[in-house]
Amino acid sequence: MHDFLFYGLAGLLVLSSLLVVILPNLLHGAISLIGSFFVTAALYILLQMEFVALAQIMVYIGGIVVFILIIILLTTRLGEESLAPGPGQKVWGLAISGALGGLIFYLVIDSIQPENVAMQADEEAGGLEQIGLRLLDTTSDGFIVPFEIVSVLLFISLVGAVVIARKDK
Amino acid sequence: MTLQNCLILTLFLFAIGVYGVLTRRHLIGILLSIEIILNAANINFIAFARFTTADPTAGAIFPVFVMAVSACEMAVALAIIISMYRHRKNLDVRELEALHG
Amino acid sequence: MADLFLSYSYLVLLWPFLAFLIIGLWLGRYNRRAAGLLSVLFSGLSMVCGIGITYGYYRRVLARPHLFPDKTLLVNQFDWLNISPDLTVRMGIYLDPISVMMIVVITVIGFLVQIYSLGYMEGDEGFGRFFALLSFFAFSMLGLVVATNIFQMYVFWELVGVSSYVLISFWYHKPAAVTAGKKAFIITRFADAFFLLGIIMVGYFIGNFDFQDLNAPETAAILNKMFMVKGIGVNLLALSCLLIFAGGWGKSAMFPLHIWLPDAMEGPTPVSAIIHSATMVVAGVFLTARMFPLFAASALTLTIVQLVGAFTTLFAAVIALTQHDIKRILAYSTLSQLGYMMFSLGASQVVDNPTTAGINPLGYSASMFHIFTHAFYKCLLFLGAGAIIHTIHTNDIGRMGGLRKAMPKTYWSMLAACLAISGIFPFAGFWSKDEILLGAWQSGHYLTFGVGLLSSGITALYMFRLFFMVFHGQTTFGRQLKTEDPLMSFSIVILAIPTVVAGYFSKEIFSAYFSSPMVWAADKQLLPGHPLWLPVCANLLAVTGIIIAWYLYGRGDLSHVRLLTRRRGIGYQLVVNKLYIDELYLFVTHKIIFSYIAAPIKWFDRHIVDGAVNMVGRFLHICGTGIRLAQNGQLTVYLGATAIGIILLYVLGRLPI
Amino acid sequence: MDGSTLLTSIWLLPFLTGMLIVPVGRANHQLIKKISLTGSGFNLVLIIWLTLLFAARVSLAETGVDTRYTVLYFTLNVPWFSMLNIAYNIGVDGISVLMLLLTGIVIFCGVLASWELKEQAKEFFILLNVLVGGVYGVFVSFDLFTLFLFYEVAVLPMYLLIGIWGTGDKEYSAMKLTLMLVAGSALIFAGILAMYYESGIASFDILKLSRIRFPESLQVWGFPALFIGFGLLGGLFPFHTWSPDGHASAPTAVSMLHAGVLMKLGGYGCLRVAMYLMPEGAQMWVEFFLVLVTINIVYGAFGAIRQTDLKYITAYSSVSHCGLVLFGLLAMTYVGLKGAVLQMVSHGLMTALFFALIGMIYSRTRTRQIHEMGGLMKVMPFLSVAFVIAGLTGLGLPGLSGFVAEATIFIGSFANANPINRICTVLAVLSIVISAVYIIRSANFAINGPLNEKFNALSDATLVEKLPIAILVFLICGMGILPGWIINLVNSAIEPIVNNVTR
Repeated sequence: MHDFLFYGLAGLLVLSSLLVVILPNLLHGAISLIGSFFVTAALYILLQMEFVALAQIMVYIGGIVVFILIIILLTTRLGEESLAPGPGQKVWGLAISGALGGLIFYLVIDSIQPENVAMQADEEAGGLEQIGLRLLDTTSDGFIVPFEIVSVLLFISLVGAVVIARKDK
Repeated sequence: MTLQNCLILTLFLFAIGVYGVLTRRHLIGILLSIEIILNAANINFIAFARFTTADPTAGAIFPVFVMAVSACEMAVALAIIISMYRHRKNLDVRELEALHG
Repeated sequence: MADLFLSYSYLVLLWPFLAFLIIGLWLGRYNRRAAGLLSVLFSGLSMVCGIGITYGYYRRVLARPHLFPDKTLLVNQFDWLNISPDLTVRMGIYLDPISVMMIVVITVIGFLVQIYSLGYMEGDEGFGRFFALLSFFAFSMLGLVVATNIFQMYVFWELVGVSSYVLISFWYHKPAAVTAGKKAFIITRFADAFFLLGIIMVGYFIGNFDFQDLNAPETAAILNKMFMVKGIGVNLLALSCLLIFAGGWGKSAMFPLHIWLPDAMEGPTPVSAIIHSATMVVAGVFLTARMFPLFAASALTLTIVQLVGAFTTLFAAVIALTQHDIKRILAYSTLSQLGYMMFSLGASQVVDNPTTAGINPLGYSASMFHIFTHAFYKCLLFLGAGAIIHTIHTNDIGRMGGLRKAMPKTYWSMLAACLAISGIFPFAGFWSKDEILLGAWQSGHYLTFGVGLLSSGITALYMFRLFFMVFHGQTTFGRQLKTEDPLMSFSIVILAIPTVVAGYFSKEIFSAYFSSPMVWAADKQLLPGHPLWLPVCANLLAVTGIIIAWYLYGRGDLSHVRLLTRRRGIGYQLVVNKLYIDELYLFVTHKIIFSYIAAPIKWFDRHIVDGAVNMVGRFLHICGTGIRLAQNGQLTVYLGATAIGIILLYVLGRLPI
Repeated sequence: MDGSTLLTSIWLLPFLTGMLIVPVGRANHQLIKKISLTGSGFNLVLIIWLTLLFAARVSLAETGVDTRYTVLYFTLNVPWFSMLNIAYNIGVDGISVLMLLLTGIVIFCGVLASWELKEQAKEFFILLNVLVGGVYGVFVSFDLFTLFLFYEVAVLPMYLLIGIWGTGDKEYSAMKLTLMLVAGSALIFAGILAMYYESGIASFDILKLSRIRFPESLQVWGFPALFIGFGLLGGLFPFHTWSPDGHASAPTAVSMLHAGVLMKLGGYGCLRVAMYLMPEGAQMWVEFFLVLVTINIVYGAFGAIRQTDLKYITAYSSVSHCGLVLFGLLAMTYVGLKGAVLQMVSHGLMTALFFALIGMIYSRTRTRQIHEMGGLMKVMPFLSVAFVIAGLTGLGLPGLSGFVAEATIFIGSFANANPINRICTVLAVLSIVISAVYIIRSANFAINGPLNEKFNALSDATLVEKLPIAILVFLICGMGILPGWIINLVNSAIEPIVNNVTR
């Protein structure tokens, strides 16, 4: 059952991601990205990481992609086709991404043997409580410092984005 | 559903993302492709957290950080895009070559 | 008193040098007249010193032959250039019969020419400059003749060359004068390069530059054995002698390096007079005489000296027959007379046969004797020519005529000089030329002797052609000519005295004292005496020449000449154009050196060598442009390159190196 | 002041002078020039003082000196980067003293000759002072690294000096000159580092290194690297092409300094570093370089024959004459080395005079083409006579400095019994005829002949201009007439070098 679900989700994921990069209309691509993120969230749930799945939906879909959509609508006239890649560019892109993918595939096959790893039964590991405790943990394996840094970073980029996007006088 | 399967899935996603980055001519299109790549990385984190004995919680925390950083990135990138669009009325990366040597 | 002059003998050089400095640096620009007078005064003082040295030298050396067997006295020596601990160049004053004779000739003639120049250069813009340079010229020439070593001689040799250059191109605004100066300088310089090479060679092998060492019998022996490069057999003795002689070859304008001399007539006439009579051109003969003991050891050298001299004698005499410029005729006559001096030195080598061998001292002393007599009458001829040119402002003898009445002093003096150069008894030229011919005859060089005899006939012909065309015939100058300048006439008339008597009175001196270098060379010889037919024959030839000249030119009727020149054969064309030697030189210098060596080198440098440098630059530029292409500002391309880079990194990491 | 302080102040003074100019207002040209002149004049006085001190010391130490090794006077050795054994190691021997003297004279005359400079005088004189400081530094340093440092300081300002104040195709010339010289520097630095590591004592000290016999495998490439590296600056064929363009484009004072002094750095480096430290390498390569240098001499002279620009003529003659410096060095004999040193001095004075004169003539006629001039003797007799004197020095007229040097070189080179040396000597001697041709030709075109009417109104040199000319002419004549004093200075320095070179 799990496997079946996994393969189905994986297929959907690949398909929707593919649509993101090849749809000529950006708006469609962005919408497809939403789909892709939803499928990712489902995959996380399948891997028993509910919190991450929730965060994925809230941050990515609710925040980022919507934001992107707004920008697309702001900046681009709908159905703009003139920015389609040329055939040469496609070939090059295909070749390079294929080569890179092939390289990683080779590495994956080469180094990760199936028998080395097994599915963990620990249900609690990725749970909300664990994550929360760990994030605010002040001991050496806690994540309090990165957590604070990220909050500062978020603040800075907020201010920075406002400054950059502000209309020049 | 094994680690290897997950990794192969993400490498497909990564390759798709790279392909998008290389072929998209619209700046936002490139951003979208980057999101796919980041997403692939996140899935990898989760997969490793789930399938190895190390520290699954840490594996779960990392995507959260990635999301935060990518949100920052998006905010700044989109601000730049808006400002650029305002100045040049164009977001074709081929036209954006002020850095050429 | 005598010793005083000897101890301060450097003063003979110092006076003209001081005159040069004072006039050149200061006086010449402020007061020209004073500059001229100062120069004359200083050259007079120099002359007094010169005569004093002669007196002192006679009292100290010649009167005491037992103390000075080689009649040589070195005074005022000092170290000049310390080349290495073993090799030091000294400067000093070398007194022996020939240098003392040269001192007298140079100072006396220099003094007279300076007096003459006061008149001749009157009103010239460069009056002060002229006297400064003339003084410098005298200084360098005196330095040359008193040189104690060959290096010192080379130093002053070059100074003579450069001062002749500036004097010949004295009127620097005249292109012809400038070109003539350039020609004189470069041709003598060309010869001097070989001279310098010879000096370096001799200096290296002997380890010394002093004439006394170079002329010592051992030197010839040392050089005769050595070879320059193993395998390539070069007789160093002949080689170094010939290299040194090359300097004299150029300076004395022997064929084929003679072409600068006629052109040097573009300078002011007093300069021509001093260059031709006493100074520059006889330097070559002087050098040969100075190195004579060494040269005498090399039969090849003396043979070449003789052949070159004899050929130049005849060649120049024939060319002089056809020239029309009065100064050029005199220039070719100088060449011819220099040829006499030169072949006389060469012909002192006695033809080897069972009874005679070695060196005939007569050839040497006759050559020196001829330098002495020639100096006076040739100077007189030039000064006379200058006076004529000064009066009628043309050099072309075809446009002269009938000047006998207008310039009586010049006329009579020139007559004496023409008789002297033709070798008519008892004028000065007769005695020296007679000895030269006798020397050649005694030594057994009958061909050279014949050339000399024939040339003396031709000499009489061309000199009297000049004489008759200038002074006789119709007067072409209707208007009243200005009278002769007293200063100029003074020098001319004074010079007429030695022209007449110098030969007879100094004959004994020369035969008595001027054979010293041959002490070691001439031990077995049995030479014939002085046959009476020789001078008679020479005089008859000369008189015949004069009669022919009179017949052709002296009667005011040039129809015979026209008849002769109308049938212009190839020979005549050749002679009038001086055998086309100037054209040959032009061809060599312009066509070959300029066009086929210098121009290609210029091209090579600009295009190949420089081109190579530019090519390197261009290559780097192309590389840069190529790399710049990659930096095209395209985000996509950068990312693609990054991806390729990652792949390549991995591949490189896995390569089995 | 003791000797080593004197040495330090000699190279420091130009830098101080340069710094002193910095606060002066840009428009205050007069003050800037006066500061420069005072600085260089004072420095010249210091150098003359040093020379006298040195002469006194040498004559005291005349006897009993060990001639196997170079003896330095006024030494000071302070490590300034002790980790790598780099020291501020200064001192002088006769050659250095002579070179310092030459530099002092040339820069003094150079400042006077650029008295009329108008544009950006401040920067010009600052750079000029920096350059000269570098040159002095090279001549007093006996630590390879410090020497190299000063060498670079001396070479690099040239780029700006030519590129900004030059004439004609100045950017090209400046770029070419700088790039070629920097390429030479790279070779030199490679050689220096190789010696540093191979010596086994990890030292840059020239005197210490001179006692070490480097392995042949190092010398076989080290010597040509160093010789070409320094020879580049000395105009070695076929790396001389920066010289004609560079000299032609450079402003007067820079040409004077460059041809007069900087090209001597090349010869000095070849002598002091390449040949002194790698004698076996020199023996291996001597014939090859001898042929190159002979080509230099003959080729430079032929190159000058067809040029029509006075500066190009002089630049090619510099190539020929600097070839003679290297030629004297490669003779590998005592006399040849001495001749090379003399030729450095002689050529420095002569070429400085030449370029000063050309600058002054150019500032009047506004042309350097000899065909466009003519008859200048009439309107500017002083400059013309000086020009003729400079030319006569160039063709080696006795009584002027050139002859003493050239004759010594020829004698020294002929003394080497190697047949190639002999043949090359013959060729080099014959090249003096070619020198005569191009010098007399340019003098005849430019100075003699009928006066071009355009130039009727031109004036002769002013007093400020006459001064440097008079100094240089006086020294040229002085060296030519009484060469003894210079020879006495260098005698003691040459012997140890020869002993080392022929060890």
